[in-house]
Amino acid sequence: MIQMYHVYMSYGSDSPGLIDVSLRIEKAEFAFITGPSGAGKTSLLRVIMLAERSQNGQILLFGKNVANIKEKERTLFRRHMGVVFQDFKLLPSRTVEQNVAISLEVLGKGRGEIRKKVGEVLELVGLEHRAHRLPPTLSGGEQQRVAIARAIVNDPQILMADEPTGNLDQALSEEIGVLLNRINARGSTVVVATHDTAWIQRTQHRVIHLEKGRVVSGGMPLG
Amino acid sequence: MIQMYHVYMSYGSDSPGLIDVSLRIEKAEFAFITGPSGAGKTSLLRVIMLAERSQNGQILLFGKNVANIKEKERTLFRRHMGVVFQDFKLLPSRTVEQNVAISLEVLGKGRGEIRKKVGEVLELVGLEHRAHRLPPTLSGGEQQRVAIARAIVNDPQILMADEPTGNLDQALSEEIGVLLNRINARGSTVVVATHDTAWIQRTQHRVIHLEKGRVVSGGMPLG
Amino acid sequence: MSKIVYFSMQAFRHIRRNTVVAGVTVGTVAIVFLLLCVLALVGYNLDRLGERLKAGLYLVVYLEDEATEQEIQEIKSTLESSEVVGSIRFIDKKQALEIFKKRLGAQATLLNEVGPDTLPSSLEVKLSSSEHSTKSIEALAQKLVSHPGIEQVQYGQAWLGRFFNFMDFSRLIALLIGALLVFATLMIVSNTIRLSVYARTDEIHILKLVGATDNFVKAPFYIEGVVLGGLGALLGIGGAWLLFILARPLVTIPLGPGSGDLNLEFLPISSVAISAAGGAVVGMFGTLASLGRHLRI
Amino acid sequence: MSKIVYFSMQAFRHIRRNTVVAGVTVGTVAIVFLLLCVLALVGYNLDRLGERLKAGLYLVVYLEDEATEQEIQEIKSTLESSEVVGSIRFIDKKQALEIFKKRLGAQATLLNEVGPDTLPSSLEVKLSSSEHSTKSIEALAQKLVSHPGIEQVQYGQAWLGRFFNFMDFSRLIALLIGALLVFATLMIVSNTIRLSVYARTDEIHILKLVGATDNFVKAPFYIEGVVLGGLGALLGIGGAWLLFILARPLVTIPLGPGSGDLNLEFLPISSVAISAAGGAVVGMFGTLASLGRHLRI
Ligand SMILES: Nc1ncnc2c1ncn2[C@@H]1O[C@H](COP(=O)(O)OP(=O)(O)OP(=O)(O)O)[C@@H](O)[C@H]1O
Ligand SMILES: Nc1ncnc2c1ncn2[C@@H]1O[C@H](COP(=O)(O)OP(=O)(O)OP(=O)(O)O)[C@@H](O)[C@H]1O
Ligand SMILES: [Mg+2]
Ligand SMILES: [Mg+2]
Repeated sequence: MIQMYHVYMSYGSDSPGLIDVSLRIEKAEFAFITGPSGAGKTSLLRVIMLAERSQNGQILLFGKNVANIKEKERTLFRRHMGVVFQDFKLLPSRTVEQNVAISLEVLGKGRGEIRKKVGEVLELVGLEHRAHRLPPTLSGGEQQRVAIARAIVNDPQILMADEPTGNLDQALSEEIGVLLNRINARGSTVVVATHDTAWIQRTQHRVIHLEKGRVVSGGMPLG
Repeated sequence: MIQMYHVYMSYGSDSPGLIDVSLRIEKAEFAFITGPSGAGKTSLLRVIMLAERSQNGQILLFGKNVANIKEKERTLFRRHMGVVFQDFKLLPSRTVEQNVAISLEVLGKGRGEIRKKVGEVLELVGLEHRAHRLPPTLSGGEQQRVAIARAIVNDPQILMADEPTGNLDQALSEEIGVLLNRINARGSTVVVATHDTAWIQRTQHRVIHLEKGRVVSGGMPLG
Repeated sequence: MSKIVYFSMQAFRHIRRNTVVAGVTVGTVAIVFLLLCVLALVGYNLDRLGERLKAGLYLVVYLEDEATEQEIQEIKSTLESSEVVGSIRFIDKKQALEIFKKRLGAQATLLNEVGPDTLPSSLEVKLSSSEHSTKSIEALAQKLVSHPGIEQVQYGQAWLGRFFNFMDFSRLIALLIGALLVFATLMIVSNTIRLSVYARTDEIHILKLVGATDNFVKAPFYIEGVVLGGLGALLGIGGAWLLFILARPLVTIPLGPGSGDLNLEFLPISSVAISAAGGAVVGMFGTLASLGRHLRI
Repeated sequence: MSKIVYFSMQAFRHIRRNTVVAGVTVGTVAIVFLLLCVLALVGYNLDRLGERLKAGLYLVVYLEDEATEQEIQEIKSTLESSEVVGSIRFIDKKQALEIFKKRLGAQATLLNEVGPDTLPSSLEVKLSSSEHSTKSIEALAQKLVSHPGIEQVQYGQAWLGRFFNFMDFSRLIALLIGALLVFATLMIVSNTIRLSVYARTDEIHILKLVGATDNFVKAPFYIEGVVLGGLGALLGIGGAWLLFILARPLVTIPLGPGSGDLNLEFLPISSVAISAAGGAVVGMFGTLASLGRHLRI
């Protein structure tokens, strides 16, 4: 599903980003990415979601090499991914409902279907009573849950979540963990970057450990 | 230092914010604020930093009633506070160094002193090598540490931190905990809103528990 | 179809949520169009003034005393065949002296002793009021001079010639300013829209990260640009109309004895419609110019 | 002092980091000032044209045959005391007939039998070229008519009178457009700055939350507004100057035989300086207008 071979990505001479990263994440796998602050977790996810270009190495998504991919195709790939951004990236001028709906609108879904699915997913993250609010009027944890809702509403084949529980209390974090497990069980590949060691220890999932832009351990599937 | 008596604060009819909050935090105390997502932790801090007006009740800061405070005085109060915002609130067009320096610039400090103190505090949070970067080019945890540096650089009498370790790994979180303890030991009042139960359990500090805008426990000092 | 509805809804939502930016954009477009309309209004009415004054322009063709009846007929037919010419009046020697005396006014006594044969008879040629330049009139005069039977050709009211030269010059300048203003309109409106698009760079990035195509991102912006541009243009034209209504009773241009007054007139409805459409187009191109560079991600 | 340096540094940093917004602001101001300058340029040169034409304007004061030497002296001193009057020339009966014959041209033969005494002697009054309106000339003419010894007062070149009326009317319209343009400048520039301030609402909020006073927040914005406004105005004036340089060789206005040509001239340096300062002031007020509502927190 996700394959990287000797990938290098740099933000400029003083900021290496990723160095010689090789890893493979199988279809329907659940993988954690950990590592200290600034290790390159977000960078790795950005490369996978085609928001950042690698300077060197090979990347295959869904078995397809994405080295010299065109704009149009990039968009198509993104439609099969859901991303929970570390800084949420919600649109401040659209309501919670509209923010979540975007993932479906870009797919051209009908209004009835959109309304139904958005309602369901907001209930899943416990925000049905916030549907008509604007993101800037939400608490940090509420915003984070909107971001989660937007990422999962279109049943993505790859779900990436960057520190999705950083603003949530213990109980909610566990709920979100259960939610992601369920999505994973339905066949989605899930990649979660997190510092939440308790969560990692609760599960049996593989842990990819990054440090200073390099994969230190866990790059290849366990089997 | 911080006294609140039956304070009500509402964002509008559907969003109560704080309901009948009474609490006292002593000078040089270290207090945690916890509670589920949306409980009102950030709202409580915003009331204390005079960014939000209470509709009812009495608030005393440094022994002074701040009910009908004027714009000018509000600014003066803020200069004795340092705040780590949940969403960082860094200025994207200024470098890390300049962002941290603002806290001292508003006090009218000289350039030499500013350079020295900013250098020191960036070292404390482990970001001396990022001094000339712009915040949007930093990782989430790095941004959070810039926010911490800005909040502590002017030795505030009240230090408020809203989820200051949400984007930091275990090791860094502990370092930041130690740092806040040290600042507290030098006489600053420290108020930290957090979901990090491990941190709370590591320390002996008081925990103010909020739920749905109300103080559930820990409103008054232990003694 | 449903897509257009969807994109329009997005555009209107955005306008409603960002009233300051939308207001500033509409206001800027309105002011620029107000200016453009006022200039057009002034130009248009000056043109109308010119038309009316041209009606007062005439040539006098003085005939030689020896001119034969046939020569005079030939001259007349030359005149009649010219599109510059409106009507022709024959003035015999006696009428000519009367007219000359009237024109001399107080000094008419000078001519008391002059016989009725002294002045030549002449043809007074009124010019057709439409589309002739001073050039084509001069060409006609030149052509006539060489005609047998003609002594001299003169302008009836010499100052009008100079006046028209001045008007031609003014029109050139007005056109220049007009062109500059149209250019300015384009630049200012596209700059304003660029600023408001720039303020939404983040939004564009987010949409692209969530899987939106370029067109999906662009469409609402275009609709917004068209709506705000068109609205601004309409407001500007409305403002110009208000100014016009206020100015009309104050401005009447006397055209001289017998010719009545010239009242101001608003721009023809077709130009108004074109301007409003122009606003929409300007809004669209402003968006086009601003969007390109923000779509790379 | 060091504060000014600090705030200026902030302002310049911000300009450098937001070149798009700064560029758009400067560009917009430049375009608007370019327009304003071109209009002023046209107005200024039309005024100069008017001045030059006024030099060709003269009054003819026809004297009664019975006028005494003393009356003539009185008339002369009345004329000399008027500031409208430039020079006075006495034309006796003989000269008058010569001039009249010349003016009649082909019809001069009419006067062959007329005696040299028929025309009255006169005073030809050249008008001073500076600041007289057609109104004040008419007032002088009116005053003279009732003077003993004067038969009649006439304009030397009647068409000029009409021309000046037209010029006065044009000037009114130009002033109106100019006022509108100044108003538009203010609005457009303050709108542009408002948009760029609006885009920085977050920054203002953050500064206030960190303990900055209103003035601390405002100062860099003002400096930025002044710098961008002034820069834009200078660029606009420069653009107008370029246009002027390009247009000058193309435009010369012939003033008629003997008077030479009128060449275009650029605005006086003082108005250029005032315009540039105007740009800075506009930038400042634009900032003022935009900042107020964002400082509440
Ligand atoms: N846009 C950028 N330009 C330059 N450097 C960048 C940029 N984004 C990230 N970096 C740098 O690349 C390194 C890796 O950043 P990344 O965001 O991937 O870290 P991370 O593992 O997600 O850290 P955190 O846990 O703090 O979020 C950091 O040192 C950061 O400063
Ligand atoms: N600006 C606002 N306008 C309206 N409602 C708001 C606003 N800010 C917060 N709220 C609401 O007030 C409640 C308390 O929010 P607050 O941010 O204080 O929660 P919190 O305890 O900090 O939560 P979290 O742990 O998720 O950050 C939430 O339900 C939120 O939706
Ligand atoms: Mg990260
Ligand atoms: Mg909060």
